[in-house]
Amino acid sequence: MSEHPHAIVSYRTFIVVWALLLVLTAVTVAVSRVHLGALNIWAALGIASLKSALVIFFFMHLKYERLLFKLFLLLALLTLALFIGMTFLDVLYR
Amino acid sequence: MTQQMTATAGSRGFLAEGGKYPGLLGWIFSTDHKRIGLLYLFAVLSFFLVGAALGIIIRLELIAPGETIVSAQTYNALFTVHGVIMIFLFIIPGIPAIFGNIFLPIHIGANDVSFPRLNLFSWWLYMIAALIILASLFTGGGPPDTGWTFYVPFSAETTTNVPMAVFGVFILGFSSILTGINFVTTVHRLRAPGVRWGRLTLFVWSLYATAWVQILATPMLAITLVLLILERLLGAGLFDPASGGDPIMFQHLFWIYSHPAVYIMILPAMGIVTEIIPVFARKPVFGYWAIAFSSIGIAAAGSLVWGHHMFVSGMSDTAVLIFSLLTFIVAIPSAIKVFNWVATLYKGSISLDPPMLFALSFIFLFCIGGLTGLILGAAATDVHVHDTAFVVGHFHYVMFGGTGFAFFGGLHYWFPKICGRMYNKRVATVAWGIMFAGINILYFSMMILGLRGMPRRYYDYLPEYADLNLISTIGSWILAAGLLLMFVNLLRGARNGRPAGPNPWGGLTLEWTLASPPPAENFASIPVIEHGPYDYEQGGTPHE
Amino acid sequence: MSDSGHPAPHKDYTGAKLGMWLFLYTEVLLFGGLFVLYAVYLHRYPLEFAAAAGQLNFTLGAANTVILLTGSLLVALSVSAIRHGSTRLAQGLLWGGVASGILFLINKYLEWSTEIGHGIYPGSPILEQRAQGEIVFFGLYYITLGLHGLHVLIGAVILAVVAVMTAKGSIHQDEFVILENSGLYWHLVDLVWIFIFPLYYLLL
Amino acid sequence: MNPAMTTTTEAVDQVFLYIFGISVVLLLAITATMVWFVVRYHRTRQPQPQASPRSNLWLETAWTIIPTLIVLSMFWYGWQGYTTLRNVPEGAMDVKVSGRKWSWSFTYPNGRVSDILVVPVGRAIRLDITSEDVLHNFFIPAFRIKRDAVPGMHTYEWFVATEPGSYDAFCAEYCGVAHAAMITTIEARPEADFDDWYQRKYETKEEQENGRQQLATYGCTGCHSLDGSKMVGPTLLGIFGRQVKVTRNGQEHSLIIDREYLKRAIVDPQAELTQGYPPVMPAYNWLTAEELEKIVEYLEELQ
Ligand code: HEA
Ligand code: HEA
Ligand code: HEC
Ligand code: CUA
Ligand SMILES: [Cu+2]
Repeated sequence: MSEHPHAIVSYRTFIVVWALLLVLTAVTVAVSRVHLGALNIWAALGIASLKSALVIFFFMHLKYERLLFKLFLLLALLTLALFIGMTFLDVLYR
Repeated sequence: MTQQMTATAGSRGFLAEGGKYPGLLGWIFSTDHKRIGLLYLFAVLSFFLVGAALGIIIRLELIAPGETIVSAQTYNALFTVHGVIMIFLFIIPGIPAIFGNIFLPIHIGANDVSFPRLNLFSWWLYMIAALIILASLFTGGGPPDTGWTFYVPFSAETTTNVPMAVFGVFILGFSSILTGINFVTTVHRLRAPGVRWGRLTLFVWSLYATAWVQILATPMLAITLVLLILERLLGAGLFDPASGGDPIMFQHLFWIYSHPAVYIMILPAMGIVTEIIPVFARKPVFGYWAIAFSSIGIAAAGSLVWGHHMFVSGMSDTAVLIFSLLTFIVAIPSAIKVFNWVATLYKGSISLDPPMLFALSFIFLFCIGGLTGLILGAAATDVHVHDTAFVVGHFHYVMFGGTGFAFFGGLHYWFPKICGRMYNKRVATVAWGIMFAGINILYFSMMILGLRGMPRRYYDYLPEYADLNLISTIGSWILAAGLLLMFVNLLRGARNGRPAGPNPWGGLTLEWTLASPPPAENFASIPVIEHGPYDYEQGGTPHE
Repeated sequence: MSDSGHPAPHKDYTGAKLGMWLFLYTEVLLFGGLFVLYAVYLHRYPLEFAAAAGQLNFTLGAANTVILLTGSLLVALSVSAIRHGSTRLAQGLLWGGVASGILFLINKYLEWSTEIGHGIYPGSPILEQRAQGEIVFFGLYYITLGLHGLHVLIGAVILAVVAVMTAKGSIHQDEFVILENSGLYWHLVDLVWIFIFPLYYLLL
Repeated sequence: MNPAMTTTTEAVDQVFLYIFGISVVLLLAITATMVWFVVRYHRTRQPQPQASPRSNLWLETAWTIIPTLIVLSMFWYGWQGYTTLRNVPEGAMDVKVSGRKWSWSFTYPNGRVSDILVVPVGRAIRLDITSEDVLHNFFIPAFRIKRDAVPGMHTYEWFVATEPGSYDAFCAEYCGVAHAAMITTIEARPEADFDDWYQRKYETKEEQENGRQQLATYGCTGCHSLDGSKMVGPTLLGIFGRQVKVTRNGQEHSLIIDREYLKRAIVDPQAELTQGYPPVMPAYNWLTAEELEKIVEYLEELQ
């Protein structure tokens, strides 16, 4: 049984995404300049996550892949989150 | 089931055909999963023998208090190298890379894995890494003396050849990762028509769970080792208290991989046992889904308990609480497996051929190892037995008594399939008996020593520990004798055993529908599967 | 799951991509280890980290962000191009990606040479004088960005190879999985940087 | 000591017995069932398998729930015991423990420094542990306590000796070539004895030095360590008042070392051989009375 590769993504979509990424970069820089204390780091991470989502779903075509791929990505990220989170069980309460 | 006997019995199947080049080259450059599996078999077994020999020497040193045969420094190198070889070169690659490679594709009715070239490449990585590790013994500041755990700050200071050994292990990590990637992809993409998830053999299920652990945990080991090397070369100071680093963070990073690694070791072993028991009880395995999901459960929960190696390291008590709790959770899926195995025997027709003996003794030995694991998992008792001979006893029970015995069981189970001949069953049974006696004498005495307070990694000990150490050493000789007998018997079988025929045990999984040894291209035409791997009711009555 | 079936291995595009994605996850966790350390030490030395981060060259960092994002765009475009059958365009875009990689590395070289010039590098006598948190920060900084730089280098080489293969015609309209997978790798390099940039250059 | 206080030993042993007991039962049950099935359904008795269900929801749920409850109880009990180990009783005496390659040193509140840990019976002791180089671990099997000594960090553990006597303490974290020799002794003495040890004037560094000088010149230090570690002969550290077993012409005797014994042991070592050591010590019968006096005096101070 042969494969039917996913639809071709239009050049325009990519360029729009790229523009968005640049904008978001500008935003992070801007946000990092205003002092929000602990919030700064979370804001930075939030925006970074947004950017990576754009890259993953469009540049890397994940949006067009079958569900399985998305589940696996979730699994990998969850694992990393747990590794970091559970390490803090020690670091936070030591 | 529609399966034709490719290649008449007696023909030497993939052992003869296959391989683009003649002779040895035809092997070390073959991308046939079966040949690669055999390449792994020979490599892994040789390293096992080396590691085992080191184990024997360790025991000799411990036969009496004081310096008996080796100096303290040599002893430290001995258990370090013994540990590194046994963990990274024997037990982790062992079952997946050997039996997984040979039988996973066959079990799902495929002709090879998804990435055959990658598969060969990972064997090469394994060999290169092995050579680097061996080289580290004879070059630089001499063999590493850190213990297989490479704890900083010691590992960052010692003058021995740690960086090279660590680099070797680092490469092994990638070999292991590639195997994992290959298996996950293969199971998802190459299942023959009719091989639903509910028709996967439980061996494949266990390998699938293992593969995920290999993929998600091994990179942590890789980066940890890189950091250790850089700590030595650049003095980056990430773990050095003097420059603000935290030695305990190294332990976190190390165990984030190395605990899940113990389930990389045991899951495939459980898979083999789950294959053997129904065949020799002539019964469908009891609770297929429970066993399948418990494999996933162990892999998942097992990835979150690494802290139980650090209860007395200075880690926060909150972390002790959570990690201890999760550690006990892992015991549950293991318990489920044990109960299902036993239940499978009920009302069966049981024959005690060598593979079955190994499988049943696996259950017993793994239970001892696992139950002692509970004593280690409980915060209070771990404080007492941590880093004592009790831990050494625990992990030899699970690793040698568990994985080791399952490995030998698999060897005796698939031996006729792989080389088309049968070994001498009576001798095999005797060898098993000797090993079973030896292993218990060897390691049970260690556990008592641990409870009485003898620390591990001690080349010398107080007189009060002498008696049990002597007994333990004697046990190691018995075990060695048994192993030697087993290997000799298998070698003789391979050379001039009687032809085994395609299905000597009466198994229903796909490999038994092929000739022994299987032809180079497994299935002449991809099979269409109508029933599950353990359907002894529908399945054709097993033939002798 | 609907992914059963038995395509001949080398024709199995989905399989190939699946494998690649799995490999990328291992890369993510490889860097993940470094981010674990970063998180822990940031938590322990917030002020020192901010102080140290302030000494990094923000402009070069920002420039490299733009460069990598653009590089990613070019490679993404090249996949669409090859599938439209416009091989030459695809080639050009790939070389563009390579160029972005080289530019990035040049910047990194400039950045590091000045910093090392100031005597700030792991184990340097000057760094030893600094506050503990700063020593750790720079340790992490050099290792993380070093590892990332290595990935950029590898990625650029791969892209070059793929570009040549496209020229040779071994990659074309209906045989492009290698291009797509190399692209995936290149995007990963970008992904990692998306996190490195705020965590190391924008910490104030 | 206040009877309310559970000792660390009790806390740990209870948990151990609980888990161990259940484990033994489970192991026996599982093995017995297995063996019984193998015998009962052996192919000689059962040429063909009998039909039997492939799964049984109730059964499987049962053997999922019950083990869960068992392990949770084990966990909770284990945690309870652990909290006992972590909660130091009121009024514990605080002793600083420092590990270095490859010996331990203990610093008392009054500044007294010792190579062995002398403690009063019945009084809780809180050990504040750290390391000067690599990881070590201060482990006292008798009291079931163990904690890593981490450079740049302070960890703690506590215990109480309910019986006078001497107990072993090991280093339980691998630390290099002499890891196995990083052993010392805990001496639990009655409150009174402890106090006069604790209060007794102990030499200043340089006094100690010239004492050591002497021993070196006589060659004692060739076989006896002064830091608690074991060499050809027993350590001379804290030798005074130590309880030893000696064999005097064939019979075993147990005695507390006093000035008289010291003199005998030096002038005619072979007369009374300390158990566990080779009879290799030369007789120092050529020492003049005052030389001997000085040595013994020094040994007495060497605590
Ligand atoms: C094959 C490898 C393997 C396996 C499978 C296991 C399995 C387990 N291990 Fe083990 N372990 C090691 C290999 C392994 N271990 C190694 C190598 C070390 C030492 C590393 C080093 O420091 O060098 C170690 C160390 C180690 C420690 C740290 C000790 C210390 O240093 O202080 C702990 C602590 O919790 C632990 C716990 C467990 C537990 C709870 C399980 C559980 O998975 C066990 C589950 C199984 C059972 C529970 C038995 C079967 C079930 C039944 C009989 C049913 C009835 C049971 C109940 C109702 C509970 N192990
Ligand atoms: C799969 C893993 C595995 C296996 C199979 C073994 C097998 C053995 N190990 Fe194991 N061991 C470890 C993994 C393993 N070990 C690990 C991870 C450590 C921790 C290291 C550390 O602390 O860092 C360890 C530590 C360790 C110690 C503790 C050292 C210490 O803490 O001081 C001891 C001590 O007795 C020991 C002994 C043995 C023995 C006697 C065998 C026996 O089973 C071997 C007997 C088998 C044979 C001898 C083979 C039969 C004969 C031949 C093959 C012919 C060639 C042999 C001769 C010429 C004699 N090992
Ligand atoms: C050749 C090695 C050697 C030398 C030199 C040596 N000893 Fe000993 N010593 C031993 C041994 C072995 C023992 C234990 C066996 C015994 O009691 O004889 C011992 C026992 C002792 C004891 C009894 C200790 C006990 O716990 O019972 C004392 C006191 C002692 N030595 C003091 C000295 C003094 C003081 C000197 C130097 C003037 C000295 N030794 C020199 C080897 C030596
Ligand atoms: Cu100090 Cu081991
Ligand atoms: Cu573990």
